[in-house]
This record gives sequence, structure tokens and C-alpha cells, in this order.
Amino acid sequence: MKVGFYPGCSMKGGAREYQESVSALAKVFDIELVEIPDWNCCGATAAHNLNKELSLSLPARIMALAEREGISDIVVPCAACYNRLSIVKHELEADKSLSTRVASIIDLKYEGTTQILNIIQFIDKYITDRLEEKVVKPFDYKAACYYGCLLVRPHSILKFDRVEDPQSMDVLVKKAGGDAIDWAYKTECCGAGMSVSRTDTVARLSGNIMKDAVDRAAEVVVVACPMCHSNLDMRRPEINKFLNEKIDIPILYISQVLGLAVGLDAKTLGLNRHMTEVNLPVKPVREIPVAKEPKKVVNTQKLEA
Amino acid sequence: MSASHEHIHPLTLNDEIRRDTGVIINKCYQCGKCSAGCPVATEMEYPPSLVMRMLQTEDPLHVEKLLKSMTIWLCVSCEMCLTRCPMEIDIPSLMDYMRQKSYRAKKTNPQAKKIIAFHKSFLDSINYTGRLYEMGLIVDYKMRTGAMMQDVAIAPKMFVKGKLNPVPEFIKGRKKIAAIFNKIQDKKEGKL
Amino acid sequence: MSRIGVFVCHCGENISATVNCEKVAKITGELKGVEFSTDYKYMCSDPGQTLLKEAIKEHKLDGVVVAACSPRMHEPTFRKACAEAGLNPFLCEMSNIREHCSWVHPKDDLTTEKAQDLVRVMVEKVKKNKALNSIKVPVTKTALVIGGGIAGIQAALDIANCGHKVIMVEKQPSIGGHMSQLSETFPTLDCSQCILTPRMVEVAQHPNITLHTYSEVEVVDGFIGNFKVKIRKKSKSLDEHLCTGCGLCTTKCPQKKIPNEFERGLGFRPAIYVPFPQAVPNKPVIDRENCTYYIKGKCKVCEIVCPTKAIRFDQEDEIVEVAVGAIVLATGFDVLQPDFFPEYGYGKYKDVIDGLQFERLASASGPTQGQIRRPSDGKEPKKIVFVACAGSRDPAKGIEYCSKICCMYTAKHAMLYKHKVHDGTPYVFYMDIRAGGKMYEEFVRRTIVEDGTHYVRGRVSTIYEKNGKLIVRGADTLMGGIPIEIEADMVVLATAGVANKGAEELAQTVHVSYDSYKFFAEAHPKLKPVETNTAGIFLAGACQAPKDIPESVAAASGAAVKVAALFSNDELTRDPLVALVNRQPAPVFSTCVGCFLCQSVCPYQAIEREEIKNRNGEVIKTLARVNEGLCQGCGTCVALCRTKAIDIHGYSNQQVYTEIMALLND
Amino acid sequence: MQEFEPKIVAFVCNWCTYAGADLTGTSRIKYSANVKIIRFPCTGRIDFMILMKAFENGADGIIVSGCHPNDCHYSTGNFHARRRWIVFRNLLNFTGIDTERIQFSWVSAAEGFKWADVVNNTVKKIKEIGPYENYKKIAVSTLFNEEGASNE
Repeated sequence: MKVGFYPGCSMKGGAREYQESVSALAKVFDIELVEIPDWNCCGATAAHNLNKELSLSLPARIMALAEREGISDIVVPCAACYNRLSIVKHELEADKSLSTRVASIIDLKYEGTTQILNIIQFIDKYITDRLEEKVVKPFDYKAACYYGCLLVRPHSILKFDRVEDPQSMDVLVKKAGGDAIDWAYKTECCGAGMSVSRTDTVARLSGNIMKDAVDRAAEVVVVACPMCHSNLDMRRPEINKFLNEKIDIPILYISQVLGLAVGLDAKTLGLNRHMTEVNLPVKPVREIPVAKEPKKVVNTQKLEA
Repeated sequence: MSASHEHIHPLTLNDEIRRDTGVIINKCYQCGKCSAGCPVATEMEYPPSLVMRMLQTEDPLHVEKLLKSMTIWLCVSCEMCLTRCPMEIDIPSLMDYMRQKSYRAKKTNPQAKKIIAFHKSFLDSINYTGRLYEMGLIVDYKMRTGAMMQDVAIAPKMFVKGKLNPVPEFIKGRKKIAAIFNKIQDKKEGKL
Repeated sequence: MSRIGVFVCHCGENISATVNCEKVAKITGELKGVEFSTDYKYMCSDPGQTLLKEAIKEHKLDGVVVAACSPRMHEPTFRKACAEAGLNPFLCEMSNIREHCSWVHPKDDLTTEKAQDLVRVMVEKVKKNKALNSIKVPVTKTALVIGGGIAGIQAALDIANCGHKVIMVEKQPSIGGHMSQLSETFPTLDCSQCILTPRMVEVAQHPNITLHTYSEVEVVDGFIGNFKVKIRKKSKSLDEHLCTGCGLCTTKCPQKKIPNEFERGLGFRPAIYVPFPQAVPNKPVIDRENCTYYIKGKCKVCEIVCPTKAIRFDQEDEIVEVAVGAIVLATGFDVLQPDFFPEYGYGKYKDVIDGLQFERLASASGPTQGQIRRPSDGKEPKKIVFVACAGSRDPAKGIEYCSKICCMYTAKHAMLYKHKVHDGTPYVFYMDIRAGGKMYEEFVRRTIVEDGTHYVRGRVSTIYEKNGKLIVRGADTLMGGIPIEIEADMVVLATAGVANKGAEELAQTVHVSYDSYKFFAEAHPKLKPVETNTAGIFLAGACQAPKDIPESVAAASGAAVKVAALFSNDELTRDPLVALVNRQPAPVFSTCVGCFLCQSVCPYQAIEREEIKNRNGEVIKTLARVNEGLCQGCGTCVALCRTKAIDIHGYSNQQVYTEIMALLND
Repeated sequence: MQEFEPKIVAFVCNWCTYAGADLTGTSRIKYSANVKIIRFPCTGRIDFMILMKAFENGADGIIVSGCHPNDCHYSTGNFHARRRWIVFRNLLNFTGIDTERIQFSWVSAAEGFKWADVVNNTVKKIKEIGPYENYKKIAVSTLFNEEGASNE
């Protein structure tokens, strides 16, 4: 099975382990990820902050290149890239004259035929059915699934999951044998692209997120966005300083969580690359992959408490 | 009837905003749900609902204040406001619009210098290589802002973890990317 | 050769300001068949009508065209005048040269020409008009009231007290509606039960009222004065005549953990239950979905304990057919369902409740005997947040309107809370305070000034639970929109009032129109607020839009008067503008070929089968026949008829074609 | 050159659009005088012979307007009108009738503004398309006298 793949810049640099884990996971399920040839940066926050045409043209080129290769589905694991590509696709679809203008700027034919999938949509479409049978090492931890902004908003365009209290990642974590906790900061902003230019803001926003997760006894925070990851992981010293306490729980990508559950080793998944060391406590491996019934009871008790 | 009406009167700022972003400023009934949910409202001089109110006045003084404010640069485009707005007003697009307007008119807040510098370094990186070259971005950013010592401590660790590429990746079509930049109107006018 | 009279009205200056009325009269007076034409300042005035009558007599007119305002306004006036002058009223037509001409066009020749065109059209049409006689239909002097809340109760009592029979249908096991759930009512803080219960009893005991509880209207046929209604009486599994209402069965029922609808899920009830102690009728029903016997086939405890052996497990639904002359819809409203506010955790957090739930908490007969306790742990909330406009005025969620009652009941809630929890702090997040009404504004002020409720002008963005507290994130827009966070013990959402479940289906069953929110539509927003577009069907209470108690009661009394006025006649006259199937001499009998396509589209079942028999009594042809009493004159059958065998008075093919030709060929 | 003033006939139902057009008048909203209204009890009454008859007699455009779906005074008449239109549109296209000249709309008794818009937009559109010369050339009424048409 071949699926188009747009890694985006961060997965070539700061979020190298995200690409490593996605690729490794795909391999386990016999999916070949075909990188879009000669892809460029989507322009991220910078482009739409400063110039609208540019913010449309850069993503449009990526999709046009994919179209030229006959790719129908593009997996875009980076939530920021996913968001930009989806919005541009939507805007160009809604405004044909704009679409024509952008096509002339990028000097490529653009029809908008490719399907943009985020990492969870990709897993749901290609992996979920076969996931539970492959789980050999249940990911038996209390996980706070953090969706951030870009995966679910704006709902009118992305139409992915519920915009308040989304569940799709929680479901995956549960299928991997984990316990997805109910918490309040699932879709609060981490500070996004302000990481370098407004580190204090990021420390406050990300700090509040980490604080809520830890207060609710999460052992790990699961993300699907390199930007969220870098803010929660790399900015940990600033976060701890802001909170005036030491939080040392790791931040894992959803692909890493699933990778661990299907038995991939830490190195393959790039766990060693995180700035906050991944020291998950060793738990005895349970028999049947997912013991659903008792889990459910634990959950409801906590809700009612 | 209404068609001729539009021709006679010059466009107001709010007409312009409506034309360029689709946002109808007067739809806002000041419920404040945007400000209530905004993660950075506490840092802004004007929380989002106040921004809407200031624009509703169409008073040039207020508009000027906004263009020169830090508020527009502090918005992180998290879209929480839009998600919960009962009137579905696209405040993030409006913020983009105000930033672009402020930037083009050279009215940006001095404190926003670092944020804009980061965006510019980011775009320059794309312009030259086709992709984002993180190390180059940081160096370029430091040159622009003079914040030489910022984040120096984590760089070596990132390097060890394989998170920093010492050499940039150039895409084959980087000339095409440069061509895209050149075709953008603002670039031609020297405003980007 | 026709002898038609044309009368052009100036309507003061309303028409003559842009139309040259004299010219219109002069030019149209020259048309073929026009015997007399004139213009006059006010045709509808007494002298104007006299002018018309004199002209009819003097010139022996056999057709009249009045060019004036909309026929929707004065057609009855002029037809009556014609009739008084001895001319069949259906030989009078109106040209609308005011609403459709003088008011919408500027003063120029084109406007006058258009007026001439419009008159010419009617002159040609009138030539094809036929003298018709009004149709008389009898009136069944019994009213059907659907819904037994305060509006239905009021309407039923008023009609019954006028001496007419009333049939009341209520879906629930008891009448009383939402009002019976309320604790105290604004702005006087009357106990809701205390003022409602006597009315409920009066309904049950009134000799003119027949009450069907646990029943629904299934089919409505017919028309004003002559409706035929089928009511499904759902099985209560009970012989109501034998039951004494002792309540022993309800105490012995082993099923005790069914969420109590009346308490809005804050308490439990058994499977055989009376909704609340003051219920009317005060006799239980078995909820078959939750009854152990109906689920597992075993139990029958209620049957064993019943001293009068009134339980009937095998009782079936009963269909009752009634004939009524008028219908009052009083089906009330509903509040939003829990999944509406994911951002507020409504339905997820036990201590986020809606206004009706708070009413139950504050009610002396409620699950906490009137003490304010939070549902999760039964503790008294010391800090409580009321969120106004929860769902209302929220186009993004599909509710654009203001629910009208929430400002007042939220103020009341804050006041009741403060009266019961003296050391508590109530917050109200609001957008505007809409307190128009007698003593309403004063009431809200009291809540703020005397009870110290903190009113914060801003909408709440999100609510989440942390360490047993509900964190409410809002903003204070009067302080420039600064965000504020309140750690509350309990949150009450003033959820929007919405159309009742099944409102759409009911509207379609009884053939009334409804708006995009599924509230029933009135015939005219100002002048016909309790009428619907369907003659003989009236509206009362919150099925039309959210309404508070005094408004609902006023509307109900209004509807009742309309019904009483209708019932003051023994017969109704109707316009004879109905369809008819043509008849031809034998052996053709009619151009109708008996395809009965007309029957399939007729919304009134007015098309009947008529069998033509020969001398031997054998059927040789089956034709369609229109029942004049049932036909409402929509003409859909005419458009569909393949052989043009069916036609309609007033809008016949001939008339319509004539109009078109007259309009286009000047 | 004198501007082309199209002749447009509006077939409207009594309960919604006729009342809506009355409201346009009551609200003093101006619209083009090219459109003239013929009143019907319901759009369900309007068959396609009526539309043909209008073209035949020289109409350049036609408006058919009634109650919004579900608002029909007679419950279902407007649905029949809509279904009939869907079926006949193709047939009309096939026979060479310019269906662009027929404007369908729902205008309720409360939509005075909408009626003015419908009228003005239709007039504008028909002015752009121009006079319906093609139909006039083939019209049956040019072959027979006018009385012939009222034989129905």
C-alpha cells in the first residue's frame, strides 16, 4: 500500500523522531510512505502573518506537486502543516479566481484533488483495523492526550473530531492499552510559533497545560504536532521555572505510543531524541492485549469522584 | 438601488475588511466569549472583544492604536475565539489582516520587532532553500534581533540529540520558490 | 355583450400621486364591453360604495372592476356592496393598482400604463366570471385543545366556561406542563404549584371538559368547523375506573432507579408511577420500557398489591375518533439537550445543570425539599455561577433568537439561591438584561442591589472540573474584556427554550406552518397572533415562541375567544371558489377519463369516485367528483388533469388564459 | 436607441408571494414596472400550458413564485409545483424553450424586500438575454386568431 507523505521541515530537523516513528509504524503495517518529490515548506505561521498570497502559494505548490505524481492521499503528520494545507485547499476550492491566480504564481497546474490526512486520520484509515491484533506490549500508562489548536480548529474547514473535548487520540491510546485521562487542556494553545520570539508566553501557556496533566496524575502527554512537542518538551526548563516545580513526565508522539505498543524499540522510535528523558516506569506485561472491562470501571469511578 | 449606493460612497475600513477577509465587524455583539477563551488575552492591551469594539467605532484614532498595538502580534492564531464565537466571526483572519496592514504601513509596535524578525527570518529561509533551515533561521534571527545569548544553552543538547542540522537542505526547485516570492505583489513593492 | 363598470380609486393620494387615475378611467372606459367608468377619491368610503351601487343599478352592470388596493384588503367590502346592489358578488373583481403599482413605482407614464394594463386584465377576466353562490358548512361546537400545560389549561377552561365542549389531549400522564415543575414564579415569587394546582383540578372536574392524558393526536382531517381527529390513548396498563389512586403499587414496585423525568433526572421513580404528588389525574401508569414484567415477563408485584385489582397488563392502546370545530395548539416548549454545550461540560459534569433542574432543587417538593444541594455530592454550593444566554442568541449553534424568559428566571434563581444560602455568592454572566414587563426591571434590580448578586457582562468561554470545583472562564466586557476565572461549586445554565420534541410532526399532522426553529407560525405577527394560516386552528403559549406564564395565559385566553366567536355561528359561509369536474351529455358524460391523478394530489381528500351506471345498473364509467364541502380551492388538481376535465371557479383555465392574453396584448 | 423593456409576467400564489408583494408596496420598496402579477390560489394550480401561453403571447420572461417549502397554505401545492418544474424543465429544454427565462422563487408574506429583489434581478437578467424573438416567430397564436386559444 502506497500513501503520499509530506514530512514538513520540522520533521527533518527538530522533530526528526516524529518522522522516524511514523515511518517505523507504517512499516509494521506494510504501508509505503512516498515522500512528495522536491516539497517545500508550507510557510507556517510566518507566511499568513505577513502575506496572504504567500501563505496560499506555498502550500498550493506542495499539493500541486502531489497531484502531478498522481498521489491521492497525503499524510501530513505535522499538525501545523496539516492545518495550512487543509485551509488553503478549502480557500482555493471556495474561490476559483483565487485558485487561478495562485496557480499562475506557483506556475503549476492545481486542481485540489488530493486528500489531506492528519496523523490520526491516516492511522484510522490505514492502521486502526489491524492495530489491536498487533499490540504485543500494551502501553499501560495514564496518558493525557493533547490535541492543541491546529489539529481540530477551525472545525468548519477541517471537520475532524469534536472541537471541544476531542476523542480520536484517546481512542487510539486506549486501543494501545493505555488509559487516556479526562483533562481540561486538550485543546488549549501551547503558544505555538512564539517559541523563540515570546518564550515567556510559551512558558506560561505550556506550563498551564503540563500542570493540569500532572495534577490529574498523567504519566505521559501524547501529542500529534512537532510544535506542541517542542514547546512542551524542549521548553521544559522555562516551564518548570514558570511553575516553580519540577515536572519530568515525557511528551510522546502518538506514533511513538503506538510504536511501543506494537513492540518497536525505543531507539527506532527516536525516544532518545527527546529533551526530557523518557523514563517510563516498567510495568508488568498483562496477558490479553487490552483488558477493557476493568479499565472502564476505573474511568467512571474517577469521573464520579 | 443598493448597487448604485455602493459606488457613491467610498469604502469605509469595515467595508474593506469585509471585502478582504469576509469578516463583518458589526456582527459582533460584544459578548466577550472570545476574550474569555483567548490564551493570550491577559497579555494583550486590547483583548479580542475590545479589538472588535474599537473597529466597530470606525474611529481612525482607535484603528491607529490597533495597528500600533502589540495585541495583533501576540495573537497566536489558535482559533479558540473563532471556534466558540456565537457569531462565527473569523477573528484570526482579522488579526492576520491587521498584522499585514500594520506591517505594510510600517506601523508595527517596536516590541513586536522580535516576532516580526522571526517571521522574516523564517520566510527568508524558505526563500533561499525552499524549506525551513532551523539552524540558519536561529542564526539569522539572532542577527536581526541581537538576542545572541538566547537559547544558547539548549543548542548543544539539540545538536547531540540530532535535532539540529548543521547544513541546510536545498530543494531542487528552490529557484521556483524564489520565483513565487518574486511574484507576490508586496515583494514587488518592497513591502515584504 | 358585457356591461362592465370600472371604478378607479385615488385612495386619497396613495394612488393618484403616481398614477393618473382620470386617464386610467378614461382609457379603460373605451375597452370593449365596458359600459361605465369613473374615478373617485375613496372607493371604500360610504359615498364611494354608494357610487358603485348606484352605477350598477343605473347602468344595469353585469360585471364590476374596482381598481384600488389589494384584494386581500377590500375584496369582501366591494363584493358585499355589489351583492347589496343586486349583482352577484363573484362578478366583482379588483385590480391592485396600489400595492402592486402606485406604491412601488415612480410618478411617470409607465406607471399609469401599468395601472391601465392591470385594469384591462381584470375587465377581460370579469367577462369570463360566473355568478356563484357561497357554500354553507355546519360547525361542530366542540374544541380540541392539544397540550395540558398552563396555556392549554387556560384555553380549555375559558372555552368550557363559554358553554362549549372541550376535549383536551396531553402526552404526559398528568396535565400541568412545565409550570408544575417550577418552584416560585417571577416577579412576585408566587409558589407555582399553589396557583396552578387548583386550575388543574378544575379542568378534571369541569363538566364540559373531556381529558385524555397519556394520549397523542395521530390524524387530523377536515377543515374549519368540521375537523375529524384520531387520538391515540396510550395504554396505561390500568383500569382507571377501578384505580382509586391509593399509590400502594408505586411504593411496592421493585424497579426504583429510573431517572425521574419530572425531577429532570435529579431523582428516581418506580416503573409504575405518578409523575408528581399533585398530578391530575392522580392515577399511575406503567412505563413499559422499564417495567420488569414487560422486560422479563415476571414480577406483577403491582397487580398483587393492588387492592382494587385495577392493573391491566394486556391493555392495548385505544384509538378515539372525535369531531371538533376548532383546534387550539398549546404544546409548549422544551429546553436544550445536554450535548449542546461540550465547552460547558453540560451532561458531563454533574454539577453543571440547567435552569429547570435548578427549579427542582429550589422547589419545596423537589428532590432536596427545596434546599440547594449540588447533585454530585449533596453539598451546599457556596459559590454558584448562572450563565445566561446558554444557547440563545447563538447563531453558530443554530439559535438566533432570544429565549426571552431566561433573564428573568436567572435573576429569580440568583435571588432564591441567596434566600436559601445566606453566605453564598451568586454570579451571573449575561450579555444584556432583558427585563421588559410589569415589575420585571424592579425585580432584577432587587437581585443585584439587595441580594448582592454579581452580574458580570460577558459570555463564558469554557467550564471544566478541577479538584471538585468547576472552573468557569469568562470575561468582563465592561472592563474592556479582561478574562476572569471563577472557581464555582455549581453552574446553572439558562438553556435556550426550543420547540417541543415532535413539534414538526404535529404541525404536519394538523397542517399548520412553522418557522425554521419549528415553532408554530401565527397568521400575522401583529394582528393575528393567536391564529394560524389554517382557518379554525389557533395557538396558545410557548409552542409559538418562548413565552413566560402571563403571556402564555393571555395568548390562551385570546385563542379561546377566537374559538368561542367561531362557535357563536351555527353555519359558516365559504367562498365557492372550488374545483369542479365538467359534465357532458351522454355517452361521453365527462372528459374525465377516471385516472384519479387528482385524487392522489388533493390535500383535502375532496375528490370522490362517481360511478355512471346504465339502465341495467352496470357501471360504465367512473368519474371524479369534487366534494364542495371539502375542497379548499387550491387548484392543484386542475394543473394535473390530463384531459382538462377538472377546472376551478375563479381561476379557471379560460379566466387565466384570458388574463395572460389581456396582459400581454395591449 | 431605446432601451429594451421586457414584458415579464409573474404567476404568484395568493397566500405567500401575493401577500409578500403587497408588503413590498406597503413598505414603499421600489421595483421595476416591467413585471405584472397574475394571482393564483396556489403555485400548485400553475401548469405548463400557462407558461407556454405567456410566451406565446409575447412574454420575454416569467416569474413563478409561491410559499416556501412546508409553508404552503394547502400543505403540498408548492411541492407539486416544484416537482412539476423539475420534470418539465428538461422537456422544455428539449423542445427549445429558453428555461433561463423562467424564474422560480419562494417569497413568503413577510419578504417584501425579497420580492423586490426577485423582480429587479429577473428584469436585469431578461434585459441581458434580450427579447424572446425566437418564440414569437414560431408562436401558434400568430397562425390562429386569439379566440382560438380560449377553446380549452
